[in-house]
Amino acid sequence: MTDHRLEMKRRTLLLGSAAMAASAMLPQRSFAQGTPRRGGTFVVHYGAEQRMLNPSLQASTGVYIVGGKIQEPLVDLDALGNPVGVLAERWEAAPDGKTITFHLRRGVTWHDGKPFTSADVQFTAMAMWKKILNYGTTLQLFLTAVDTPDAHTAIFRYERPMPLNLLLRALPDLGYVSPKHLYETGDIRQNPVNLAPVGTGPFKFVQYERGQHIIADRNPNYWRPDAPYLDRIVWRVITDRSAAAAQLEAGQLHYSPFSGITISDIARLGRDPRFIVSTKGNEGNARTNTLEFNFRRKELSDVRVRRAIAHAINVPFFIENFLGDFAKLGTGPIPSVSTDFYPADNGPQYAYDKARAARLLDEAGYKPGAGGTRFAVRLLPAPWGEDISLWATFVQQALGEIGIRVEIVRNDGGGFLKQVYADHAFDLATGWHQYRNDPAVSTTVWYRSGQPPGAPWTNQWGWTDPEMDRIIDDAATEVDPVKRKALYARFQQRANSELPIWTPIEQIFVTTITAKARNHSNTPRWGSSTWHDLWLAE
Amino acid sequence: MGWVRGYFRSPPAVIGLVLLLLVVAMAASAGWLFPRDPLALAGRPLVWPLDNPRFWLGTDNSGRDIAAQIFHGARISLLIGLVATVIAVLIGIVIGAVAGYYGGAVDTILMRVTEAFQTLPNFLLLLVLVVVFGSNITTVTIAIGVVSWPAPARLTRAEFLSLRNREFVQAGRTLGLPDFKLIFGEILPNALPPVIVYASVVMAVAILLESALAFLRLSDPNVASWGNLIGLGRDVLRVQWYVSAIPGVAILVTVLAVSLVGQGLNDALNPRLKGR
Amino acid sequence: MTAPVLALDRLGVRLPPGADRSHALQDVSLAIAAGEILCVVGESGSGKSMTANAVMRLLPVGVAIDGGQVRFDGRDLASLPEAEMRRVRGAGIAMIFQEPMTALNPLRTIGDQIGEMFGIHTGLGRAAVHERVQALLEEVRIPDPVRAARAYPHELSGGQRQRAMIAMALALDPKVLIADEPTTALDVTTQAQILALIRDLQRRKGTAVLFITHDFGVVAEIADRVAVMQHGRVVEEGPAAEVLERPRHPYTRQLIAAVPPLKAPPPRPLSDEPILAIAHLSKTYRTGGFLGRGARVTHAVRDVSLVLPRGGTLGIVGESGSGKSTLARCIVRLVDPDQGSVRLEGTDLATLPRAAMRGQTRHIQMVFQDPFGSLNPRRRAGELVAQGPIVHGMPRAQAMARARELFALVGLDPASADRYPHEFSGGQRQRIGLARALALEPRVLVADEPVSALDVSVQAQVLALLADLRLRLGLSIVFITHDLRVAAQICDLVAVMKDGEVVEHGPAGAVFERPRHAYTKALLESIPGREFGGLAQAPA
Amino acid sequence: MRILSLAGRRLAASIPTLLLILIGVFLLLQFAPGDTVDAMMAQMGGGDAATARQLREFYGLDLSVPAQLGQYLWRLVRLDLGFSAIYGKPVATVIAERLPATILLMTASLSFAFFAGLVLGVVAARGVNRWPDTIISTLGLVFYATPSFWFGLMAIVVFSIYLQWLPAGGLEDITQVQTGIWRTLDIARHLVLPTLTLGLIFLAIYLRIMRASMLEVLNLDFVRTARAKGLDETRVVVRHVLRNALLPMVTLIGLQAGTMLGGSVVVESVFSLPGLGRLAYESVVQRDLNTLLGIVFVSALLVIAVNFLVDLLYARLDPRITPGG
Repeated sequence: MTDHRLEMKRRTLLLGSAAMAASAMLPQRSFAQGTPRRGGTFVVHYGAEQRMLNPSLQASTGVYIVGGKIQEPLVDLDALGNPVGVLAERWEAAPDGKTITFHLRRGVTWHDGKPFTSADVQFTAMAMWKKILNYGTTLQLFLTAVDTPDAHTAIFRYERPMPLNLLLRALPDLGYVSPKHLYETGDIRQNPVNLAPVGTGPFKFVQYERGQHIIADRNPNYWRPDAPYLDRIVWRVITDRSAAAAQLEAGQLHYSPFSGITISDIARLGRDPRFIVSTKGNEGNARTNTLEFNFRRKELSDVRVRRAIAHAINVPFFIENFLGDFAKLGTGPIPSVSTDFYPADNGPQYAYDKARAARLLDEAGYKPGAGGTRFAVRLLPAPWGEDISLWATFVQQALGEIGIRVEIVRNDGGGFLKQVYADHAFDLATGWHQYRNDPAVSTTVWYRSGQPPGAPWTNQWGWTDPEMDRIIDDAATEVDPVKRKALYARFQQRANSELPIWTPIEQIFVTTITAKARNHSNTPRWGSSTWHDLWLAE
Repeated sequence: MGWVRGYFRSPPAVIGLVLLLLVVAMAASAGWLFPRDPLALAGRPLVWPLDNPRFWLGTDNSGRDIAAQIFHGARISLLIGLVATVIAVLIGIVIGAVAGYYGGAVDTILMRVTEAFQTLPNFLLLLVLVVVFGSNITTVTIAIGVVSWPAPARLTRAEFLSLRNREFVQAGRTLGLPDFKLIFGEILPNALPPVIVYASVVMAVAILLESALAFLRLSDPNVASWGNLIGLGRDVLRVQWYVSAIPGVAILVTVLAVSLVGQGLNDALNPRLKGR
Repeated sequence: MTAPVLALDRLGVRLPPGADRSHALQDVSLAIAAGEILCVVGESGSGKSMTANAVMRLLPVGVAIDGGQVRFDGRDLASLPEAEMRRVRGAGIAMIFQEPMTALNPLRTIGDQIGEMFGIHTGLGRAAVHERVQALLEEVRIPDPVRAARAYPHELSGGQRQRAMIAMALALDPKVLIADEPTTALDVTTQAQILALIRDLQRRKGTAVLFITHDFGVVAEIADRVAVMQHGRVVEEGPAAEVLERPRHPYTRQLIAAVPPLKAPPPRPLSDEPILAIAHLSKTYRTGGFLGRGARVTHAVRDVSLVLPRGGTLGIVGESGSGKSTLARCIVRLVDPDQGSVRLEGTDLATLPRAAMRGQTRHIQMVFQDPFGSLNPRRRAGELVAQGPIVHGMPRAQAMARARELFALVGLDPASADRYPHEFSGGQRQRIGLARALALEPRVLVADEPVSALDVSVQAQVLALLADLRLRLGLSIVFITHDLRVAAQICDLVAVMKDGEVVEHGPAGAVFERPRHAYTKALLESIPGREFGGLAQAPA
Repeated sequence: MRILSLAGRRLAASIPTLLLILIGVFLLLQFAPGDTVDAMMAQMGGGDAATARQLREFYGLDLSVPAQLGQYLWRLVRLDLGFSAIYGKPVATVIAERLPATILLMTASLSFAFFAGLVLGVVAARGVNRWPDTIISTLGLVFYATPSFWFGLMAIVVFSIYLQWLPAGGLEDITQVQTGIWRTLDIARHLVLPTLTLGLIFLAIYLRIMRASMLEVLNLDFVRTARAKGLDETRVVVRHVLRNALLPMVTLIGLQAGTMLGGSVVVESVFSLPGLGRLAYESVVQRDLNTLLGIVFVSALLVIAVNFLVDLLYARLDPRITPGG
């Protein structure tokens, strides 16, 4: 038995990329109908405590799940994924793309009663988005000023043209507004309001018991008439995933966001009529698993070796047997859910072909030596995410079969970031690449050269490609949407052919929620949205 | 050697020895029964035990044969237990002997250091050591050894304090024996038996510490240790509980065997404790 | 002979399999009448303590009575059910033990433990019990009985604790009192007071006393009748005077002969050239306290000056705590004296630095008291003796050969050189200790209570060996002991120590016949059975 | 008065130990790859080099190691434990929030282990070499050999999911607001499984020590005297043996305090209890040196306090021990 006989009993091997839509269409359950029931407490699983809860200072799902209900962004996405006004009612952009005007909603008040005005937007944009907010600093790099001719108009002035659809796609995540009158004095980072956020949203912050729970109650004078329906939301801190699944079943939790429980629990609760388990409502948070190559290792700087490695790993088998129904074959840095930018032709793909992999490695001059080993590499997996450690083990096993001995080196969060993105002390690394609705927000930075060492999730592979840099810079300032999409198509094809990073798997977060919930998962980033229309049936 | 007969007269001690030999046999036969690398992909993940004839104990969530990992894991866990115990006992004996024999200022300083190690929760110190020096198998084993030396040190010091003034040591001194001959020639052979018996406790704790580290995903992933298997099985605990249960039982049996043998030795060496 | 209160009739006690002999007691028949003291005497292992335990039915696990009767109060205690037996213990027959230090519960007051007797056997109220306890403590003449009742065992001296034990035993006026070597662990002066107390209480209350001892002096002092036991059998029994003066059984004769008399033999000629001169030696211990304040200071040795003539034996006698052991350890520099000098043929050992001292140790060697503690259990006997010479540079083979010669010299079979210490008897081990000391051909031998832990017959043999070696090798010996009889027989000069000071010293005969210091007189007075001692002529 | 002098002396004696630990851990953690800013960026999911540099200045990480150590010790002398990077609050408040859960868990597990161990030890010693002894001793070893987290996870599966008797985790149920007795009962219900899990290993240890200590004391002379006084076996054990046999058990509490806090790291993460154990683990992973050292400082004080109580208890139990000694 030269090669281990793989067990193919249950499913035929899906050679092509499984259509994402197909796997998402699970048996329909009642999503939104019947008259809304007022009141009740909605309990949320809160997996990792953050250092702050204000989404205009820290852009991460861990903050949105709480802060997103208390503070609101200028613009959010509607059910179909198109921008819809929240704190901004209308907006228009000048033809040269250098000025974009927002007309703000009237009659909106902060939770402490003060009125919401354009001064708040000006202060948040200039002091927070531009200086502190991660990814906001790059997005608003060329923002020079925000003019406030009256209390309900904010005019954004840019030094270089800002494509409207890029800004509108970015603002749902990077456009939350904070109260100026609470932040204008003292150091923003140490402001106690960060852990007791004040916003305009449907729920008012009540209490944060470190390590235990956060509580927010219904905002009686919320600007949307007779919303929200719920009386209270409670976020319970549970770090152990199995414990969270146990408490879901014991009825102590209603909702676990962003794949908070383990893959096997997701599969199990999916078959339980008491729960709805699906990716619906997370299309705005797509991510791809990565395999990052360090060009400072001679072997990995040769594109044939990188392609051989890609061919040597049976990704469809891994997805079908390890990740279950909520992952699909990755086709490049831009995921298929990004309807605006997903190109028709993605460039070269790397199907599982062990023989070809071996041939490529021989061609590159790395023949198998003693014990069949061609060379050895150190693989650093990111410590978060069950799928990442399974994928790392699978890579170790697969590459072992074609003579590349892989040693997995474990680190905790801080250690991983420092070793990979600052010290470059890795050969292969693997983790998540988050796609945020527009390639310019947090995707092209993985390929653009000239990133300062120490900046995580950026091009630290020791790879500079002038052609790729040019495509990225042009696309970033191209105002015409059609031309911009074409540029990103060439970006996707070049990324797949040069393969500095391989993006073999595309996943969306999975939501596990009680079947009693209504009006849930009704926008692409529902987990982060305000839940003003959410209610619980009997 | 009268105590050998004494040892075999107590049933728990014999059961312990049999279990220990079983685990050692598993470790020895691992290479022969499961030639392939235990961490290699063997089949579909999460196959139930006895569900597929090729995997008696099923596969874990990385598609690896659990039976292979249990057999190879026996070798790792015994190795970690043994090496860590040797490190801890060696450091313990040296510090305990010097503190116990010389007393005075030397004793106070060394005891302050031992107290420092015991006041600081040992698992916390182990965490810091593993995070700092990386979690490959050698650093983990050394860290466990370095963390568990205070207890054997205290025991050796107590033995030395009581033996130091015994008449045969004073006789040695009047004969003109130098200090190191007195320590290693005269006192140590008599101080060793209780320390050796206590080594079984240190070994049991070492194996449990490694599995706790693996549970927090801080152990060496390139090694088929039982702790890693339990850590891995934690994610599928609700349905495929056997992935964590089987290695848990393996650890339980090994630690039980080591403790029973240790207790058997202890009772055989000082029969008075058995109430005779 | 009035009707016996307690009578043992052919009592047998079986030992568990694997013991060195099948029966601890065989056909033991004894009887004690009221108001009479029966002394049961014998060496260790003779079964005397087992007899007491058998009567009280407090035998260790695996040991049981397998024959004979124990008649008391018209009933056979051997076959009494446990509940009945418990009512007899303490009320009918009471018992006191040898080790006063450990025989009382350290965590409870004396009054409470004595009061417990009344709690078990009578229904008396707390106040009545308190009163009875005070009366008992006065009866046993404990100083300051009120404070003693509230005191914990560790706050009383050995003698006071034994008095408390006696008070506890006599609480319910038992018909029989069993005393298992009650004074062995006490100093000779305290022993005398306790013996007098038992005698007095027994006469006043008419209790029958079964007194177990190995010390013939005590037997001579208080016994009405005597029973001699060997290997679990009674070999001789009869009135005290008859058994002691005209012993019939050879074993009894041999035992009595081994007891050294108090009268010193004629003095030996001594050379006037001193081999060892101790001048103004002092040593104080400072224990406990914090940074020098509040420390407890004990002056172990205070300004001692003595001279050991060449070839002579200087005896140092005194009770425990008198400082005689510390003096010995200062001479051998196991302990560093605070001031004073110890001149061995010119060189002052007291002030030598430690490294130089190690070179000098070969000239002065020490023999220790505890046969079980003084030999390293993990080394072979031959190796122990050869260790000294090997350290001082003698090649191993030659040292081992020398060791075999020394085995013969001290009367041991040279072939046993490669056996381990636990395979030898107490007497044989002391001979090995002696061989070890002699291996370095020392000029002076310091013997710290070398025979105190041995049975009297074995003691006699070792003393005879010492005297013989003294002549053959011209040894000068410093001999430390608390037993004045031993000192009288073996020492040429004697120094009496009390609280760290030498109160009197001089030739043995003079000190023992015409003691000058009050303390020496009191010491000699309190030796039990002073006139009694030895039939055959004492060794030369 | 003598208690204060004893406390004073014990505290003074442990100051050097405390300093030794703090400096040791401080230097050790300097070698760990990455610092608290890396950990923060890992958690935030983003961050550019500029903000990283700013944050490092803010947390004083740009100073040299000796300077940082000097600064920390200078603040420590004024009992200021510094600022927690993770929680943006003074370390003292963070620890104060987490202390009750840990103290509750430790006292519950310690008392459960001590008393159950004591009772089982006595029963085993009384029936030595017969079936009660063998069963209890082997059961003790089985508890000792069970990995605590494994027992915890299995207990959750059985008791909270399958039987639904006990909550699966957390310190209290905050969906309904309760006060007074109901809240205590609720917290007690939440603590049953964690106490069982943490206490089990220590139960095995106390059981073995108690059995050995009982057998030792039963052979002493004063027990024979007690029997000679006509006491029956049960009264001998209760009035004489028990108290003497307790002495080694009491000393053990002092030694165990440190290891128990270590054990709580795992138990608190399995049962998601907001205690110092898990806070310590998080501060190691987040490289939050101030919080970690604060926890080490507080846990050292906790262990010293427990040892002080043990000394008091020992002095009360054993009259031979004078406070000076």
